[in-house]
Amino acid sequence: MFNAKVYISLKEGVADPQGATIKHALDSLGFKGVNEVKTGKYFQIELNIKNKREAEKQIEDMCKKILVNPVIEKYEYEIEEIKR
Amino acid sequence: MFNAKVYISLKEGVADPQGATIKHALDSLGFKGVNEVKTGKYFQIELNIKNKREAEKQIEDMCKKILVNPVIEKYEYEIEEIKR
Amino acid sequence: MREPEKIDAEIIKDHGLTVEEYEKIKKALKREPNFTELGIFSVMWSEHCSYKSSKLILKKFPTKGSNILVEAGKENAGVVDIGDGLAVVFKMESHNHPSAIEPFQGAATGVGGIIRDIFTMGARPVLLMDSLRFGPVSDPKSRYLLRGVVGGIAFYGNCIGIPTVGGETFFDESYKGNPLVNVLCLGIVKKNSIIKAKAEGEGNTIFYVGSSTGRDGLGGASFASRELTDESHKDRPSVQIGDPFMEKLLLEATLELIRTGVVVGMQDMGAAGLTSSTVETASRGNSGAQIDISRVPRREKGMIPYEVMLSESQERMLVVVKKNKEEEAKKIFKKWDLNAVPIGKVTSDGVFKVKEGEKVVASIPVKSLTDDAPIYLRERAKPKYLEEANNLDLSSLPLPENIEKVFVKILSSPNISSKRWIFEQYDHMVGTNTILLPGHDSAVVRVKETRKAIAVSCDGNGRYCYLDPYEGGKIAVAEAARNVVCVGAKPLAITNCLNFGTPTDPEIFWQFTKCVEGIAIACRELETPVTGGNVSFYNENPQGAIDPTPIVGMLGLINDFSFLCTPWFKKEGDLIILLGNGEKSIGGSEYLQCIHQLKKGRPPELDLTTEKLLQKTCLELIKKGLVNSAHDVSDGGLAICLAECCILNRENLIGATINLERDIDEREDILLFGEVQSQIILSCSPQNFPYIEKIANKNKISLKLLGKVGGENLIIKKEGKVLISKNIKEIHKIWENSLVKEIKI
Amino acid sequence: MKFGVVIFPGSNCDYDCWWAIKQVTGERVDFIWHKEKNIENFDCIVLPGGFSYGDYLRTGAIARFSPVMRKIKEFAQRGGLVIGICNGFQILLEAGLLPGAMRKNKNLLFVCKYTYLRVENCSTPFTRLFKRGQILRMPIAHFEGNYYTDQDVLSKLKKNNQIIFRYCNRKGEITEEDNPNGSLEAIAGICNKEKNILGMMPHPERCSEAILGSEDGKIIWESIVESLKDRNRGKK
Ligand SMILES: Nc1ncnc2c1ncn2[C@@H]1O[C@H](COP(=O)(O)OP(=O)(O)O)[C@@H](O)[C@H]1O
Ligand SMILES: [Mg+2]
Repeated sequence: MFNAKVYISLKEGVADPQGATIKHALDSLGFKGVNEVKTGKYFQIELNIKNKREAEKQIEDMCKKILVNPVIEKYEYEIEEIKR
Repeated sequence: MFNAKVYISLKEGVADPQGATIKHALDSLGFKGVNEVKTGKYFQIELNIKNKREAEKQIEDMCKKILVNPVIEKYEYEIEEIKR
Repeated sequence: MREPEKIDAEIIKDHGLTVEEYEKIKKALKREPNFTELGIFSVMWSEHCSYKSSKLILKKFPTKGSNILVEAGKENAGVVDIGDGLAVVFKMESHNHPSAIEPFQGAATGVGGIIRDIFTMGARPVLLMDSLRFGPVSDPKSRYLLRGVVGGIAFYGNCIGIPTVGGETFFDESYKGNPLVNVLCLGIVKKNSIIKAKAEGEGNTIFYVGSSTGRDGLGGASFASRELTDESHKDRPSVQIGDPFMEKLLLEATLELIRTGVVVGMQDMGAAGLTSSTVETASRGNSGAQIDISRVPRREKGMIPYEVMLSESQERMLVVVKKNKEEEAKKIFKKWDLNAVPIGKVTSDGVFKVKEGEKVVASIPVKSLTDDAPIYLRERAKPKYLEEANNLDLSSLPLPENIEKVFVKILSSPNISSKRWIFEQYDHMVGTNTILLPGHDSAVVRVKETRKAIAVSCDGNGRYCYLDPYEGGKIAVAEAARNVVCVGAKPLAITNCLNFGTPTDPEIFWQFTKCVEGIAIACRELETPVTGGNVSFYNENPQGAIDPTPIVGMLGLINDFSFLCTPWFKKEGDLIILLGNGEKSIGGSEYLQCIHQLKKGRPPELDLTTEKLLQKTCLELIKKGLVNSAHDVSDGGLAICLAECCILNRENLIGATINLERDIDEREDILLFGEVQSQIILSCSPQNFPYIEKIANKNKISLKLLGKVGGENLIIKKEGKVLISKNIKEIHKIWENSLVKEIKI
Repeated sequence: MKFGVVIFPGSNCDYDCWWAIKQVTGERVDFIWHKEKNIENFDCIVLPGGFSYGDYLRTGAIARFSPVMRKIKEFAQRGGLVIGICNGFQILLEAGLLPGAMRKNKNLLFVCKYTYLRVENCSTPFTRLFKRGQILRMPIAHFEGNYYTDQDVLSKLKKNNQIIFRYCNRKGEITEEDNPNGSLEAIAGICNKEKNILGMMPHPERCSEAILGSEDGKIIWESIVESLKDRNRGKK
């Protein structure tokens, strides 16, 4: 079994109003030195698959096919084996 | 300068209807062996701070104060120094 | 969770049961209960499910009427005949405590719950309304709650596609930390396809439909039956998450299923989930029920029977299907991708039997959980604060130096200014029936394929009820009725949500009783029976109880929507008329609170006979097409009402000149901002005035000519002396932007 | 002539579209379940608003895999008329039938209100009865209507006259303030190069009857009927 962590964020150049709003809120709460906040999504996917290669292929596929909108988003992931 | 990656996910036992719907979609697209999908949020925060300890304290504080809804969410983060 | 070895005094107390109640349980079972049974009794006998403190008092409500098809209490919501073979199902419910802990999800799941109550009766929900109370907007925690609650309502209502067409929002110190979130849902059903929440017919199959069961909301019913304390955040794991998408599927599947005729009865799994839905349907059907919980779909591992029975996971329903028709039902649920599992049968022995596989985990006589639940008449005592609070010495109140400044201040009070920031977050047009958009006296929704329209208004004034719960209760009904009358609808019936502090406190229970009596008498006089509602006790924060806050949801009917009347002035040269002549009071007024920071005095008096005549007159004038606008005088008094008449139509702001001739002795502040009952501002073309006068005279309702519509200013004069003269664009800007500004801080 | 309104799980403007088209055109309108594979007999397909699959993941991201979508692609390739409204527009974007993507509204809130629109192109089958530059009053209701695409695509959209509606003020001027969601260049609706697929965030079905406060949406349905009539005449 594997656990995949998928991180999706906005591509460079795509405005992130939510990030800007959070930055603004942090500033006004008195947090110093916040240069930028970027928002994104985080998925954890548990896969009942024996082989790490295979798991990677699946996750890559999922990202390409459905999890990510390539017009505005980019992604990264990590895959770890879970031992029960 | 530091870059913090903050991962927010739902606490154990909190229902995740969005995750359940995505799992269902993956199943019907023919992805095999998906046990569970959990959804969460992902923030990248760039801090103009000299000291790692200080940066960690700031991020911990931000999570507690604004980024995380402690009633239903939990969080983790990583902090890396960025060299320019 | 692990099952305790033995039930001891501690455990009984934790379940909110008294020693006497525990004895009563033993008597009903003729033995000691096991842990699962104790849990079942505790939720069924909780205030939330059993209404043990309120039941006797609620009997004071009139519930019968010629068009009432299902009376209060008999089903999950009341049903009112509106002709054309159609009926309206409507109800209001609170989700105060969950919203205090987690405002977004608390409010969202509150919306989900009330919608299920409506469609499980076979009605298609056509509108939502929300009645909200928060601490002062200046308080950051209250703003956080406001944002969360509004966001949650929007999230759920928008996604499921039922328009939130109106509501009300009020800010007051007493709601700090204990916000009120009351949501009304209204649906329309063909008279002959109303579904009952009944399990009857031995051998019929009990289906579990919808989301799987987790540990969320465990003990929610008993949680709602307790005060909020600083420790309440520790109850966190019980937070429920709303899934409006699942509910949309449930809604469509359910309505499709009903059309096949295989449904015997149906109930939503709301408070006390699987337990209350099975027990209550069996009780209404005078039946028993046997279920096997090993078949219940679960989201979490290792749940014990106690947890399965008490879970309040959202978006689940119980459906009783005719035997041998199970496959037909399954097919429809499958089409909508829904879990639908037969978990048991209706029986005839009057026993609620729960098995897990072969093992019996609970066996309880149904009626002992419902009809035989404890009922109390709580102690009552007139509150000590009243004498001091009712005593307002006018002479000690300085007259404002600049009355126009006072006007601007009241206009920008969060309680008076525009709620656009709220209602624009709600999809209020989906369904394409909303013919009067939010922001007016009532919400109006047409009924497709007929000429009819439904008007609904939610009202309740906690300040008035604090100062005089009986008058406050009366006023809630009268004001709600007046609001539907102003759009041209005839008031038919009410639902309500009664929000109070802790019922075992004699002063709170006195407030509760008086409010109910006030509502009851007003409903009798105005012939608008009570079709149902909800009681929410234990609304307290560490500083004390909230102001007593009964909210009334009034249903009105317009037979031909081409006679819809709107509140704003329309034409240059139209005459402005004041219909009705109540006694003004600044007791409990927005003016007194906003300018003098006082919650004192007596609320305006309401004479129900006059009120009834006033409403009759107004309706007659609208139906005869004699008036161009109608708007009732309420919070903020005459000056605010006139300002609203000038600016409520953003696309066409229009001024007015008013000359107040009489009331010479009255103080200017009372004259302009004193609040009053039984008054409506009308506008009409000059040639209609004589006819209007005639009708008012016939009905013995006083009528005063106040002035004329037109110009770019609102000018209010008293005997020629200008009190207020302000550009309407400016007035509009102040009124429109004040709340947003405060929220965005 | 036959209109088809697709029902995805979570669609909630399906019945509203059905009702409006029926009221305005009197033509036949049928519902199409999202698993349907046969859409041969339709002349115009409507993807209605709502929250298909709850908008979970992203708006339109899951609905685009519904079996009917492949058929709709073929239908459009044959020149059939397809109109996506609100969530329907979002699905068309996710499905790649129209270019670009939607982001959250600039104020991060759901917004439901009347807006003004300027008709930028009236030589499409959906807008032929409008006048160029005509100003319409039409409601919006969405959380993610903040249209985005890169400069490359944007210049193509402009070059091919694919921008159909822009948000504006009462006088028809394009201003920051009157752009309700932050859309690139105030874009409210676009079509494909061939002009037979239209996506728009505002809801014409919500303003197709006088009783609802505006009848500007009516003209879209009437334009479609005109176009289809022409086309059928051509066939004969
Ligand atoms: N929470 C809310 N949700 C939706 N609409 C609201 C809300 N609060 C206020 N409104 C809108 O603002 C209008 C004005 O409210 P209110 O001052 O209570 O009216 P009235 O005094 O005539 O009862 C309401 O009719 C309603 O349409
Ligand atoms: Mg009113």
